[in-house]
Amino acid sequence: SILLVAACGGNDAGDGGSGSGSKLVYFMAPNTTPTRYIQQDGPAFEKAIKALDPTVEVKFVNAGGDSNQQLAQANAAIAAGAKALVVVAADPNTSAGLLQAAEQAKVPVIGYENPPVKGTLYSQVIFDPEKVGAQQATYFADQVTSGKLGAKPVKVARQYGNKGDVYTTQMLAGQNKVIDPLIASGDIQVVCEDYIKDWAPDNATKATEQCLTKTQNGVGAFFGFYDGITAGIIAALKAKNVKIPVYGGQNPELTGLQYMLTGDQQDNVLKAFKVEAEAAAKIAIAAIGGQQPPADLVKDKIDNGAMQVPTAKLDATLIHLQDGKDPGDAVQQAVDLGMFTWAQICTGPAADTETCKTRNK
Amino acid sequence: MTTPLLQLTKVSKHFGGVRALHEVDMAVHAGEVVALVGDNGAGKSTLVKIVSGVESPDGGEIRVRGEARRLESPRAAAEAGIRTVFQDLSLCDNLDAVQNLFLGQERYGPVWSGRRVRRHVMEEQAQRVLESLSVKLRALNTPVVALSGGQRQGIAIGRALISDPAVVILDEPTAALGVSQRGEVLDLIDRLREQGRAVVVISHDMKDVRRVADRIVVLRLGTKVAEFERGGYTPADLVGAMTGAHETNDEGGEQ
Amino acid sequence: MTTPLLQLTKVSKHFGGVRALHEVDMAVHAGEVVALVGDNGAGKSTLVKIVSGVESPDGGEIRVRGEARRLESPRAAAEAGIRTVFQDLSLCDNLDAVQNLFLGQERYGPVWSGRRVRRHVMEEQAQRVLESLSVKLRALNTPVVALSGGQRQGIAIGRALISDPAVVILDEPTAALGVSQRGEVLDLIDRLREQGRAVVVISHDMKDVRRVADRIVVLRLGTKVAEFERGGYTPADLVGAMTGAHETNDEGGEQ
Amino acid sequence: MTTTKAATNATAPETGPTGPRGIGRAIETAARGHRSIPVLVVLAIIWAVFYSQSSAYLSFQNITNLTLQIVTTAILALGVVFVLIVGEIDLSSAVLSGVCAAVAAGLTVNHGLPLVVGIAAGVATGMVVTFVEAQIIMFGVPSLIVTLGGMVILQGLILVVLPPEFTISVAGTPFAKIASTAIPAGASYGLAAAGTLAYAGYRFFQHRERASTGSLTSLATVLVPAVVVAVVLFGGVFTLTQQRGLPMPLLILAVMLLIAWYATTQTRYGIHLYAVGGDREAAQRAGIPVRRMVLYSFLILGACAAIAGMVDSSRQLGVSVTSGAGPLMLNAIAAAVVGGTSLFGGRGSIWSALLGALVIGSISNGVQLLGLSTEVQYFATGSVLIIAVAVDVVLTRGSLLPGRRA
Amino acid sequence: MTTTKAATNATAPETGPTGPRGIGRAIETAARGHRSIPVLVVLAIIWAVFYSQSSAYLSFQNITNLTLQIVTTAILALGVVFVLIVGEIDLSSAVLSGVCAAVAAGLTVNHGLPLVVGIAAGVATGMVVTFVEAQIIMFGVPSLIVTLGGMVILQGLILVVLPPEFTISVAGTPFAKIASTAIPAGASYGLAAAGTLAYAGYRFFQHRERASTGSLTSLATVLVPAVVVAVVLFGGVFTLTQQRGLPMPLLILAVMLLIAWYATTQTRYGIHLYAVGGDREAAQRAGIPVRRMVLYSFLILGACAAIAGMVDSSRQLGVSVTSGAGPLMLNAIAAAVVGGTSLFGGRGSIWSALLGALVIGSISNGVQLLGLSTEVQYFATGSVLIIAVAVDVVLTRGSLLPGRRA
Ligand SMILES: Nc1ncnc2c1ncn2[C@@H]1O[C@H](COP(=O)(O)OP(=O)(O)OP(=O)(O)O)[C@@H](O)[C@H]1O
Ligand SMILES: Nc1ncnc2c1ncn2[C@@H]1O[C@H](COP(=O)(O)OP(=O)(O)OP(=O)(O)O)[C@@H](O)[C@H]1O
Ligand SMILES: O[C@@H]1[C@@H](O)[C@H](O)OC[C@H]1O
Ligand SMILES: [Mg+2]
Ligand SMILES: [Mg+2]
Repeated sequence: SILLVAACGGNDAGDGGSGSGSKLVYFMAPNTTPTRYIQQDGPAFEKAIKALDPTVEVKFVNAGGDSNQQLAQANAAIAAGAKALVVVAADPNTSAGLLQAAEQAKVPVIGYENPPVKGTLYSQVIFDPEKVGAQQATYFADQVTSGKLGAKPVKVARQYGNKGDVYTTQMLAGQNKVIDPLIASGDIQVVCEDYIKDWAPDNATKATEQCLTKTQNGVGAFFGFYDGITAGIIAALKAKNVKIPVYGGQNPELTGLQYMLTGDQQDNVLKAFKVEAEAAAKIAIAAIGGQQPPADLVKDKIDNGAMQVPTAKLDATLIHLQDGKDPGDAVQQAVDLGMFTWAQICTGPAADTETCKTRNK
Repeated sequence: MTTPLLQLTKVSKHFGGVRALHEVDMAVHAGEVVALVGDNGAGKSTLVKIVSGVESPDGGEIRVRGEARRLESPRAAAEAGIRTVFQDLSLCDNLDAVQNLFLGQERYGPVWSGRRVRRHVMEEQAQRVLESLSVKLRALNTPVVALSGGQRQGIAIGRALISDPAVVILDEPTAALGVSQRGEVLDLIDRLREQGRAVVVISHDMKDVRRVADRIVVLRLGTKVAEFERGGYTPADLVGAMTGAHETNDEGGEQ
Repeated sequence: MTTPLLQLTKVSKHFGGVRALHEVDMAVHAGEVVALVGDNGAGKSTLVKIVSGVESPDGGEIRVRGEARRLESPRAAAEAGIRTVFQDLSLCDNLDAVQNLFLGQERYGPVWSGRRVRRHVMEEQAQRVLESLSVKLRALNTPVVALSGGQRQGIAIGRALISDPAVVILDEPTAALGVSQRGEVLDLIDRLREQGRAVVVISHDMKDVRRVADRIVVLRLGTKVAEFERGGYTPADLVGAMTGAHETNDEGGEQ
Repeated sequence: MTTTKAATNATAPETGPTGPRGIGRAIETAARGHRSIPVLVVLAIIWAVFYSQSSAYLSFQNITNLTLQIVTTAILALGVVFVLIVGEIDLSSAVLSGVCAAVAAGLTVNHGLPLVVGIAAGVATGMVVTFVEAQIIMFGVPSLIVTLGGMVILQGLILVVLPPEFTISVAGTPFAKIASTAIPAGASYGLAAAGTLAYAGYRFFQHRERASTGSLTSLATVLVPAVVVAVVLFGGVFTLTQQRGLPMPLLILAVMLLIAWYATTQTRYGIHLYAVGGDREAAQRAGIPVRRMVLYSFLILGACAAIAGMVDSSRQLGVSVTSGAGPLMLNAIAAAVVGGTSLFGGRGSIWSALLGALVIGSISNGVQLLGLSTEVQYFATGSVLIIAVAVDVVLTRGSLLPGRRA
Repeated sequence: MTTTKAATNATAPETGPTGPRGIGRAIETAARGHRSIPVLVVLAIIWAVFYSQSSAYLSFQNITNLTLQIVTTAILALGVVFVLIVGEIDLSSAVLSGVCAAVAAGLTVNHGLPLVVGIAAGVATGMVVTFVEAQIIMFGVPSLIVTLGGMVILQGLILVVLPPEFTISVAGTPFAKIASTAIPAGASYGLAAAGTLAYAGYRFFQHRERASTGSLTSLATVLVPAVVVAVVLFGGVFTLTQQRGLPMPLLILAVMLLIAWYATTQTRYGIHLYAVGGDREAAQRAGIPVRRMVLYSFLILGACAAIAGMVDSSRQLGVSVTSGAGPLMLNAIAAAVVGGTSLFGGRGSIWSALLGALVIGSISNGVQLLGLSTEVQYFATGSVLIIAVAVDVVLTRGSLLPGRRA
């Protein structure tokens, strides 16, 4: 990094942009999948910004899953005079070029969720994926040890995210911290293990079908990685008319909450985007104003390979079904966090559930 | 004089800087065979392509049965009753002999059957047409890529005849043909005349031309340089007009 | 008798069920012009393709200057000194006239220049070759798609001659040619003979065949049915052998 | 590349001048009609190999899995085959399938319209989109560009068509029935019987037709194919009804293949389709409405895309922005090519959609069943695909069948 | 589709029999050599439209951004052009670029080998992979299948080549210098001057060569192009050195284009390349080593993919499993086609890689700059791409240039 600073020392790229006085912030989504960034985080961020400072203008871009594109977008944003970039890295592992470009232009970057690595960040907001994985696993482990999933060893089919993704690697580390001892002790026997290409539901469906064939339906529980994957698992189970409990929701996606109401999915980890967006907004305002990140929020540090990034670590909430209780109680928390309305949730499979008849008014 | 079946007036065509045809006039009557001759590159095929709707002229007029027509596609030309054997044959290599012979003129069943092709009818008719041309194929379902040069040319000629066209245009139809096939095609041209069709034939073989043509139109460098009636010329006149050695015009005009 | 430049012994070729050639023998000596004649589909082009390395024979032997050769590709045939004008011309439509004329035989600079093509040398030579064939092009850099049928044939013939081959094979070289171009090609064949080359020419024009051929090989349905020496046959013999009307063989053999 | 020699040699056979006309001709006709046979052999090899590794591979359950897994690809590939035959290419139909599914599911699930209305709207959407694409292609813009641009536009369109939460769940709704309906064994056997009878009847009709013009065909040309069809149909129904009855998606695919087979091989339309793909200039000169044929192919593709999308989302129990994304597009094109359809137009049969999808699906199904590590799965999938087609190349070369050049 | 008429009419011009040979010929030569001109017009229109929406679009800064953004696509597209010209297709080179980058960065950064060794190993990897692919293609397996299978295998390979954490960070290492090196303004102007001189010199040499055989060419055929080149080079250097000097990736691209231009237009190799793509059978019959030409094209593609991958990861300061994934592959193919290269072989120039990448890059850059909503970005990107090529079609039709049929 010293090299790079030396290389650009004394150049005048810092005042890049049109020089207009407008306060422009870019919210840079990684992709349209998961949809939360274009559907929820982005709009919530804009709302939070406007509440804090109506003169700040927010623009959105979406990298279509391509780091290269995201680098181009960052350059375009800098050229357009952005005062701060809020970046959900399309691929954290190849985002250092973006950070370098921003650093050279002296535009602060706030990492959002998927943390850009190996470069200079103003700060980061995150639901720590390792922690999310651990939360999923802890609940799952409880079900195993409590005997709810039947005699041990419980035969478990695991489905992870895309192999090589940072998110997969970190969530898996979190899950494994909890699950590995149970495997070692023989409480859990992993009968199928699949990385799901692109986290795509149809790939999860196929992996589920093949796992059921291989084990002749000898699976005690499916343990997934996020709501898209659990949805794929559930589609396969429904088509085959087999009833096997599915764990490991996260995010959530609308379907994940719906399947909780229908009893098809056991749990979910809520990453309250509104909380995250508001935190990012506060930090962004500080960044534009040339101040330090707000100390009440940014209390931690994480090592991104280049520096200790001042970080706001946010707490995710695990919700789960409980025997004899209305699944609506669990899902209510997602509604309370403003993630989806009952009207949205009570469509499709959930429309006819008891919960919806009572809560969707 | 009767209205010609096909009449071209001052037809011109340029390709970029190349003047392929310059104000060419030509008329073909029913029951008449007109030969179009000229050196390589004289513009004969270009004229054929214009009359067949493959190329559009830059200028001039085309009348079919006295009616001005824009032959903007081969389909339009076919609808006007004009069928052509192209110099490059224009066969579809991936189709078989019968399919090529009937291409665009298939015999088919009612609409409710999805215009089901009546293959057996086509095969039967194909057999007859090819026999009449002395073309011998070992199987009617051979893809035309697998045919010899002469067999291909036979198919191309057969195609032009299969639907009773009023005007038949043959661009070097005998170039690849064997001795007997060539004889059949020349006889065929005579029969077409007898049937009252208008025939335009291009050939470099002056013997053939003299045998079949009622009238000969000579092109040179895109211009019509002479027109001879049957019996109204010597072989030397013909070659002279083509090569420009000496220029004659039986209408008395001069170039 | 001298060793023939090109000698075929019992060459056979089947396409699936089609017997295109059956145990055909043929020899061509230096300074000799052999005509290969036969009805459409007789197997002439198939024989040419075998000798040019385009098709591989099912059986038989090919000797060049007495040496048995497997002509497994056109490249191998060219290296053996055999150059061919194919019936379908085999030009690259996307290349221009000069590029086609020299295709595979470009004039180029040293290796350090990356075999830089010496376009000016090629153009100059092209000009001469085309003139000698009476082929008139309006520009040497015209892509060959834009040429007339005869102009294309001229290019194809020119290509076969450009690198002094020992054996020249011409599959219906005059089919698309005009009167004067045809004359030039026939003269050219005479010159090739004088230069001591071996020439195989296929033609359906018996007049041309009689004029140029020292020997005539007749194929019918894939089999050699007759062989005539210059002066040793009447036109009727020739046509008879081709069509099978009556069968002769000047070697005294019988079919 | 196919070397020149192979390309030239590998043209279809003719009977010898001396060969026994009847038999030679029959073999020849069989061979010409059955470019599919080498692909079937390849498929058999793939199945044997995977079966030797895991006996579960050929269990009833897995065969049912496999057939359901390939339906979407096969339906889309069917549309792609039409477009490839006329010498065009398409990159947008996979995303289009997602858009159509979103329209159909949106109307059915979120707006409560009857299922048929939803389906009709979905198909209409597909055909309108490909209609527009075809117009631009006929204007002269290469289809690669039009459909690449179309793909990008459709990626935007699906965001607009989907409700604000960008997903429609269809579990438990009538829409889910498209994929989950199963025809009971009894009815399925009835269908198989009807199919066999209809086929034999058509064959017999053709036989009579030929006889009327004095052509010699033996009754064997009716019986042998009819028996083959009967075995395939009844065998298929037996296998696939072991689980829960004949799945509706398979029936949809079968009907589509049947119609496509008739249209491409028995009608004037079929001849024109191949003519346009084989040599567009020659087709035009023969008076064939070239542009209209291209348009038809794209309209068929639009309908296929819509049906593929609806079947798929019904199976996945939902539509989202990822519907139609992923490897579906490349798989559909690859299926067509694996099955023997040429990228250069004029060559290929509609069976290539089914067979190619089966080859690709069998590989991915098997690789996943073996539970190999991710890397090894990638290696196996890629290499088996290449090897499968290489085996086909070898088989085709050794035979008299037309070779491949795609 | 291109209608038959257009295709037939749109062949290159000849001078009239009566036309003034000199001028006619010059115009004709210019037109033939400059199929690129309509694409340049299209580019100008795109720039004007975006500039009218945002003045930042044509700022020095954004032009520098744009040129850097397109480098990877352009380098890969250059390789793709070679493969398309010989009538093949490739789907694997984008992923291959990631694999090569992983190899090169791994050796340089993780194993501490010198940069040149890493780069050499990267290029070697690319060429070995495409060598193997070419062998299978020459065996007869369609290139679509070989490179699709290859792509899948390479997706597995990158997991193996990358270290266990699936990423290599190159920030601050010598590897980062590939992209970050900038040639100071002075030296850059020197390069521009050298380039102009070399070009003028070559032109003059050709002029003398022609004169020696008595052909008439005026000195204007030396001067006019030399001036054009000078303006382009000096203008480019002026613009691009406004920020931090001439970026190394651009220099790499420029050198590659230069070599490719010479090879394809001035050498025997170039003629054979087009012959093989134009009519493989005819090329074979003319004695051209068709298989070897196909192999060469794939080797060139392998080298281009490696260079593209290394430049790209040096720019992004890291390699990961997503390197070479995403839209890079389709963009590279689309760039070639937008620039005028045919998917059917035999047509296209190496400039199409640069111009096509510029068109695609300019659209995506502009759309991003405007900060439109996601849907609208998709709509704009897709439609502008189609419209751009449609405009090119109109311009080409109106002129005497060879039409497009891709
Ligand atoms: N590739 C092929 N596949 C199948 N049959 C072929 C193939 N090439 C030629 N034939 C058949 O072989 C026979 C001989 O063909 P060939 O082209 O050699 O005849 P030819 O003597 O040149 O005739 P022509 O005078 O018409 O050019 C013909 O019946 C032809 O249909
Ligand atoms: N598409 C085209 N583009 C440019 N020039 C063309 C085109 N088609 C033909 N020409 C030129 O127009 C002139 C006339 O060509 P045409 O094919 O009509 O000649 P032709 O009389 O048929 O000759 P041939 O006897 O050799 O067949 C030739 O100089 C030819 O090069
Ligand atoms: O990266 C994504 C992550 O943010 C989400 O939580 O789970 C799905 C992943 O695709
Ligand atoms: Mg002509
Ligand atoms: Mg022949």
